[in-house]
Amino acid sequence: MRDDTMTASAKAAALAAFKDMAREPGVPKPDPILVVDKVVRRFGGLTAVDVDHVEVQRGSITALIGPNGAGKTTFFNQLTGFDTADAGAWTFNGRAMNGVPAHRVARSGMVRTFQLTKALSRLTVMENMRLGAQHQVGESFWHALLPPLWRKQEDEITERAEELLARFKLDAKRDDFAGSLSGGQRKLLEMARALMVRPELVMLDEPMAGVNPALTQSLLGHVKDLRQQGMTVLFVEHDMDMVRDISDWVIVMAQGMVIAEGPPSTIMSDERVIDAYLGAHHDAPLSESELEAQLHEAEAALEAEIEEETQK
Amino acid sequence: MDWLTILSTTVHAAIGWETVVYGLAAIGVNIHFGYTGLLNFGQAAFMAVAGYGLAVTVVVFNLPFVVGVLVGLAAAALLALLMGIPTLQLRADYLAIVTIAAAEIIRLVFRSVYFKDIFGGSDGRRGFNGDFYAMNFLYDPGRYGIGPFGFDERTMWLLTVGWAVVLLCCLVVFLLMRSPWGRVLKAIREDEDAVRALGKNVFAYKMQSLMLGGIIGCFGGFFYGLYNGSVQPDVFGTEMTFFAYTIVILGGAARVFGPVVGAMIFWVLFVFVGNLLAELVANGYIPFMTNIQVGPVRYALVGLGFILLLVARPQGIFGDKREIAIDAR
Amino acid sequence: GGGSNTATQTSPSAPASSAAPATKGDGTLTLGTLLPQTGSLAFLGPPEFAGVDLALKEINEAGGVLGKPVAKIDTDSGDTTTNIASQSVDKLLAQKADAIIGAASSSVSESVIDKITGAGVVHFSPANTSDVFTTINDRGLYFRTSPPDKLQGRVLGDLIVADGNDTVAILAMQDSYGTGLADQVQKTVTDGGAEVVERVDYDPKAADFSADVAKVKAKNPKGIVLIGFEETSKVVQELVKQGLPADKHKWYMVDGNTSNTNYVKMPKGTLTGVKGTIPGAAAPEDFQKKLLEVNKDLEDFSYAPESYDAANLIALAAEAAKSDAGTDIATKLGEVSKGGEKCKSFKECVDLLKAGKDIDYDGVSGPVEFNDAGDPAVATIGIYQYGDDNKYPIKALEYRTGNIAG
Amino acid sequence: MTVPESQAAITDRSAHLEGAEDAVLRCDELIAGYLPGVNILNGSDLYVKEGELIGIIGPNGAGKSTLLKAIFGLVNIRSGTVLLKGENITNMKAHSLVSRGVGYVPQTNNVFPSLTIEENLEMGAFQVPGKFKERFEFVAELFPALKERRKQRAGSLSGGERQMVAMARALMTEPSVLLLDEPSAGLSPKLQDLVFIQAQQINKAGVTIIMVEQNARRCLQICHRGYVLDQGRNAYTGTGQQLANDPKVIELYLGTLAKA
Amino acid sequence: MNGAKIAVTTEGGQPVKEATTNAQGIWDVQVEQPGKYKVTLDVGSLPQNAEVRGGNNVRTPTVYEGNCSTVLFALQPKAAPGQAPQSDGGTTFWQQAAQLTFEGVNLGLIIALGALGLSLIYGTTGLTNFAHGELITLGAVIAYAFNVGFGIQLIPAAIIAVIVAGALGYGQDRLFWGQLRKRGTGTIAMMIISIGVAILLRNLLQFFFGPQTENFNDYVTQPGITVGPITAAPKNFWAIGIELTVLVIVGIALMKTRTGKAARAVADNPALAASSGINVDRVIRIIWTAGAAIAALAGVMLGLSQSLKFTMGQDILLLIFAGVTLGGLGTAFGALVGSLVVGVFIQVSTLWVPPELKSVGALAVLIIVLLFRPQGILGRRERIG
Ligand SMILES: Nc1ncnc2c1ncn2[C@@H]1O[C@H](COP(=O)(O)OP(=O)(O)OP(=O)(O)O)[C@@H](O)[C@H]1O
Ligand SMILES: Nc1ncnc2c1ncn2[C@@H]1O[C@H](COP(=O)(O)OP(=O)(O)OP(=O)(O)O)[C@@H](O)[C@H]1O
Ligand SMILES: [Mg+2]
Ligand SMILES: [Mg+2]
Repeated sequence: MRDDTMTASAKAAALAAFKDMAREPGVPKPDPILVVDKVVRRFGGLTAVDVDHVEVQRGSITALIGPNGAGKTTFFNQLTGFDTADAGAWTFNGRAMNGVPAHRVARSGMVRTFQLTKALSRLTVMENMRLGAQHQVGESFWHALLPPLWRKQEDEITERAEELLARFKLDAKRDDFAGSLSGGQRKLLEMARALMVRPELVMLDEPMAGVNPALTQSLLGHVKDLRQQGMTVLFVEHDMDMVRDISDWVIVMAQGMVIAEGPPSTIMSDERVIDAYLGAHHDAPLSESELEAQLHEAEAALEAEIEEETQK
Repeated sequence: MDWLTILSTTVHAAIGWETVVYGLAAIGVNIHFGYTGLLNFGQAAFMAVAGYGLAVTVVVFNLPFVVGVLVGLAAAALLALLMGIPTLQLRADYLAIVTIAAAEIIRLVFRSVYFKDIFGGSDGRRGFNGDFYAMNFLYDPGRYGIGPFGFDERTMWLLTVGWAVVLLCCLVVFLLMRSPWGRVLKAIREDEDAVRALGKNVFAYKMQSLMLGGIIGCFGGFFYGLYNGSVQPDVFGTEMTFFAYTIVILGGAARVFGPVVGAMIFWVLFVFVGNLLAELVANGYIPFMTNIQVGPVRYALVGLGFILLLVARPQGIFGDKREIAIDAR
Repeated sequence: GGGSNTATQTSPSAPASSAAPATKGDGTLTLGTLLPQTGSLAFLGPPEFAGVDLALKEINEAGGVLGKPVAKIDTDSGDTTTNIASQSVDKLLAQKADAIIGAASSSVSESVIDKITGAGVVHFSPANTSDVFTTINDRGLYFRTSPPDKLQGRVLGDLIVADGNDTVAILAMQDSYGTGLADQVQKTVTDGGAEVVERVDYDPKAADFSADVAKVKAKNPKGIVLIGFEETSKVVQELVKQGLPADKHKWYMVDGNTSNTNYVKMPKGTLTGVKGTIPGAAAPEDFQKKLLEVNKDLEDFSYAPESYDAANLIALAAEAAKSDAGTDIATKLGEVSKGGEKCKSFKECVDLLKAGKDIDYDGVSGPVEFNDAGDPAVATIGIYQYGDDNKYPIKALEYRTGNIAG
Repeated sequence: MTVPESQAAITDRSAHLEGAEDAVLRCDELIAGYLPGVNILNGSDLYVKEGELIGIIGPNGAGKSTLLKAIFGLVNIRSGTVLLKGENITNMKAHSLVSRGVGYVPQTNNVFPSLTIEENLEMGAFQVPGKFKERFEFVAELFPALKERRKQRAGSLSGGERQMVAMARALMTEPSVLLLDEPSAGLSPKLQDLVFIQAQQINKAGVTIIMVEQNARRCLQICHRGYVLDQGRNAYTGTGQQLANDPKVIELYLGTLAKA
Repeated sequence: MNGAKIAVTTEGGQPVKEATTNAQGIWDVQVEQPGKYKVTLDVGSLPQNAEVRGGNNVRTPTVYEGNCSTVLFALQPKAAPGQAPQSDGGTTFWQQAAQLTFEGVNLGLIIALGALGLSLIYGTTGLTNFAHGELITLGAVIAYAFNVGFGIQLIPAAIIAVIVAGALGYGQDRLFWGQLRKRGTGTIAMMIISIGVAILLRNLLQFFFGPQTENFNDYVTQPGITVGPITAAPKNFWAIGIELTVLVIVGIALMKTRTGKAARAVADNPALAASSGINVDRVIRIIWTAGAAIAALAGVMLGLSQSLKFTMGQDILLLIFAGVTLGGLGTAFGALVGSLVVGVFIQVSTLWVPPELKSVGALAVLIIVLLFRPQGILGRRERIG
């Protein structure tokens, strides 16, 4: 289990780095692992991504939030080589990464997960995990023919995979085909598999959507451990409880652009962010009466909006 | 009714050269399609370039047999490169049609009057297998076998070498597919992007798979040429590839021995049905059919046989029902 | 290779051939057929089977061979896209066939000749035209009665020149039959002073022939030579469509497509004046009637005469050799085909043989005289001309007989 | 998944079905699964009364989606029965259920990728094409983004946008029973609010709703009754409030994150 | 041509004989030995205004034993100096190109009909139906049976054939493919089963129809009419009209009608389609009916423009696949565009490549186009992530 004090210290370190930073989009970070400049991606008439400048601090947990269709996933696609940007440049660890094919991006230590999960259906959960490991001797054709060359490494990988699976509550599914997992389990596998890569920067696209809250909570601990181990985490999430709980820094995107940056607490009270994204009621009330009140309020607001629309 | 002939020809087919040739083609297809998910419908082209590589080297350029084999292998590897570079980025179903197209192009070129001086036009090339049989150090001339079951020394030699190659290929497939290398292939079959995201060079693996399967298929081409003493362009048509696929599915995709057993079933079905039917007609048991109609009816029955086998066992002989049940979509 | 003398002619590079088991005759002459029932040449199957059947019927009516009725096993040769021929040969050999008649396609024959001749069985094709077989190592067991390309090509070429066609286009089916014949026609025509302005080798399986015809049209030739099989009816439609009808250009056909059934549905006069060459001295009508008694559904008669002659020759050779073993038959095939008293049917010939005479069988497909390579040496080519009803008459315009080699 | 350690907490069957007499939809001891020999549902019971909104929560892989699919005829039920307004609809085909007034939003693969947004919605109103215009205006107001993009192919939409299409598709008809599988997943907080509010509103308008949610607190807040599913069985039942405040449920299924 | 002098020598130049042509311009020389000879025409003995075509007045025929050998000196009026020789009445490059383009459209539309049926079935069921070629043949053969067997005029016979084929398509899905789907048979297994079906059907067709080539009773060998640079039979124009009409109607139906949209929905996601209230089986059956009927029409058109044979569908299947793929899998208009490209390329490429290799040109184009547009001409790229 995690060592609370240690995690806390890492968090403190991360927070310290962000302490006096300006809360404006594109603010430079003291030790950025990822620097993005003027990335643009258009689909026909639609500009899905138009990021002017953004940096991700090494060793931090950074959340990327924004309304649906803001371009978060598309942004990930550009950075990880799954799609070609129309313009722009970005560096990872100081190395220019535009035009680098997806597998090289992953090898250089920048690994992403997919929002719409990609389970390798007719491989077992364990094989899915093993595939994530890097530098496997047995993955070269000639070595593959001689099992003694890779047996030992395979055992190590398996061990590591088992640990992760246990954490992600997938150990019971170890030998089942990944195609037979439930929606939430696929999300879990997707994330666990990415962690097998041992990346420097892990980019998670809505890792917890559809994951049971109790499990989410325990997994957050794991993510914090990752930061402890020096990993940088950049994640997209719509669950504000989670964002608030683990992120050190939040970047907000809307309509393809970065509109705000800042620590979670500040961001969530930012007027524009509330407007574009959170809505008035993201701090969900717990009592029935409050809910009722809110309901009415929302209805009224909606109606007003509708009226406005129809009047236009 | 000549049951003995029906039986002996059936047994011969099960272990004969057809099973070797189609088995090898199918092992290659199994690597492409069964393991990697590459819908390569141009397997016949690999066999063709191998067969022709050997034939043209020996017959037209008068070089030794061994050189011919090397040229054939090189041709198959080169074909994999040429075919792979443009096509491996395509989605599975697009890849299928492009590989068929490539294979047809190759066949038509081999067949053309324009290149007749090299490839021999529609009659192909012959007269390159002497050296192969001269290498026979195992069998003296004569007949080997029990009673009606048996082969002459030439066939025995070819079958010995052929089956050795088949088993060797099975061993290689077995070793590879249990290794991390094979795991990457299987993962590519499921979702390329996921594999890319994990830092594997998908293109390189696909290319390796295409080459390996192509080269194994190319041995099928060699044995075809060596047994028949000739290569002709039309042998290597799409039919050959279709049959290889049928064999793979009959045996069970992504199973090491699937293609071999599939090939046996395929040919046993073919020969048994054909010869049984011919005997029935010849002996007047099916009065309404003439001897000329035996051919088409036999094929129709064989087609029906495939259908029934696959309806009964869509996963093939060795396949796993669970794997089929997982919706790949 | 090849020839009537087995032992001495085998080349040393094929040591196995000497081991060909010398089948001692089992008393019954067993004929195997390896002819197309399926595949792209399946349309050639029925007439060929009918030819053999007719011969067998007559042979057995005349008392059979060596006192016993001749047995027959039919198998499918398919085409080269499937390996059915090899299977069929296995079956024939397992059932102790002494001679195998087939295959229609040169390519298929090539793929099984080693197997057949290696087993000491006569391989006799009624339809192979490829040059390869002249020089192939066949242990002296390969024979053919197939239409003699060279002579036909020469006769046809000459005819074209004599008709005053100074510009000629050739549309030939792209296989060994079509290209072989086309080469010969082209050579003769060119030597004769006419110009071959276009030569199109087309793929008989092509979806459509308009482009091929358009190429011809571009050159506006006086004479158009159509070399092929039944797909010629598509080419004819295309010629008419594109404005190259037979009344404006002179068309020539060959034995593969000179037919009395393929074009009858076309409007009257479509083929008026078109000339075609068919090997064989006799008008085919009588023979065709007899064939129809064997198979009433026959629509095409290509290679039926050749198949018929093949069966007769084998039977006569067996009778002459007093053995039904393949190797024995092979030694006599040359003898019965030439040099001796001429005879035209099995019954006639076998009576002469029994009387101790040397015979010279003259068949329906021509005089059939085998040379050392097992190829026919002499042939007669009839030149026919279509009438208004898109049929050609029984009587040929003329017959030309000549040596094939040259 | 861990079995709830206090087996006592699992009320006996009769408790699940208490008051089920006049249920609109009722499942009895459903056993169902995908692969031969493996049961995912191991005797689940469930009922909904007319006009009720009930929530189903549970850990990942508990069988929640399977339960909905089983009701909707997309998974083969091996034993047990499903009754809709007294009619036995066990293993009935999905399209016949639609004509009986049942609507369903799947958890994954819930749009037609090669159809445009508009066409997706048209498919939603497949059995009542006449209503399309009117309902389209309605959902377009809920999700204005959809109206702007009506000609965009659903396959190119973002995850959240797809979710909107899926939800909107189900709203195109006015079903009497609506099965929702994680309708809020992947949506921005603002839209999540909207989904829950809409669910309540529709429910108020008389539609019976069964909702599977991982946003469990939110779900339990608005639903009348809730079921907790674990390992294909009902583990807990109760009103939304009861479950949301039950410490065992909190520990095992809800977590404490949102509270903190 | 009277009085022209001709000298015959042996190959070596040894004079053999000389001859003079008679009134018909014919001459005759008897030689003793077979072999190669040299025949020279004395140009000086020709009339003033004539010359030998091609200019060469020497021929070297080979004479074989027992046969005569003919030699031809074709004459043409002498061209006045500086005047170009007369055109030989052939077609120019552009005429040929126009004709070939027309032929390409003609062929492309037939391919497109086949492709449409294939694409419909592939689109809705995911089945790559290798037996589609046989459905095409079947349509043609049914029409033939009514036309030639029962003596019905071709147009009603074709209509009957299309209806019967549609019914058979319905039955096929009802009794066979639908049952397989119900059992959960995978698409790959189904594809291989379709190879079995193709073999079965093709050989049954051969059994009943016979192995030979046949023609319909009507519209055989229509003489062409010339329209601008193109010569074509009236039936070709009719066929093109009918094909285009059917293609456009079906394409629009697919885009606009409820069933058409439902078909596309089923293609995308059958389970969701069912959840939307679509009767998936019914939609698939409609598609099968339509697909088989359109295939039958393709068969009739193919038979009309060419001839009928039991392999006619099989022979064109590869082109159909090429058309479907080139256009972009699963899109109806893609099938049309792709097929037209394939058809036109096959024909037009013969301007440069030998006709025996004409398919090579079309297939090469397929590969090249897919290099640059991996999703086909009208296909769309899929979204990642
Ligand atoms: N291939 C494509 N073609 C056309 N439009 C696209 C394509 N991919 C994405 N888009 C559009 O670009 C916009 C950004 O999409 P993206 O998936 O990046 O959003 P997102 O921020 O990840 O949203 P969500 O939170 O819903 O996942 C969306 O409006 C989407 O419709
Ligand atoms: N198509 C399938 N084939 C085989 N097994 C499956 C399939 N879909 C789901 N399962 C199995 O059924 C069990 C229940 O799955 P289900 O999708 O119902 O879970 P769930 O409760 O909806 O979970 P989640 O909250 O993650 O969506 C899981 O263990 C899963 O492994
Ligand atoms: Mg996204
Ligand atoms: Mg679920």
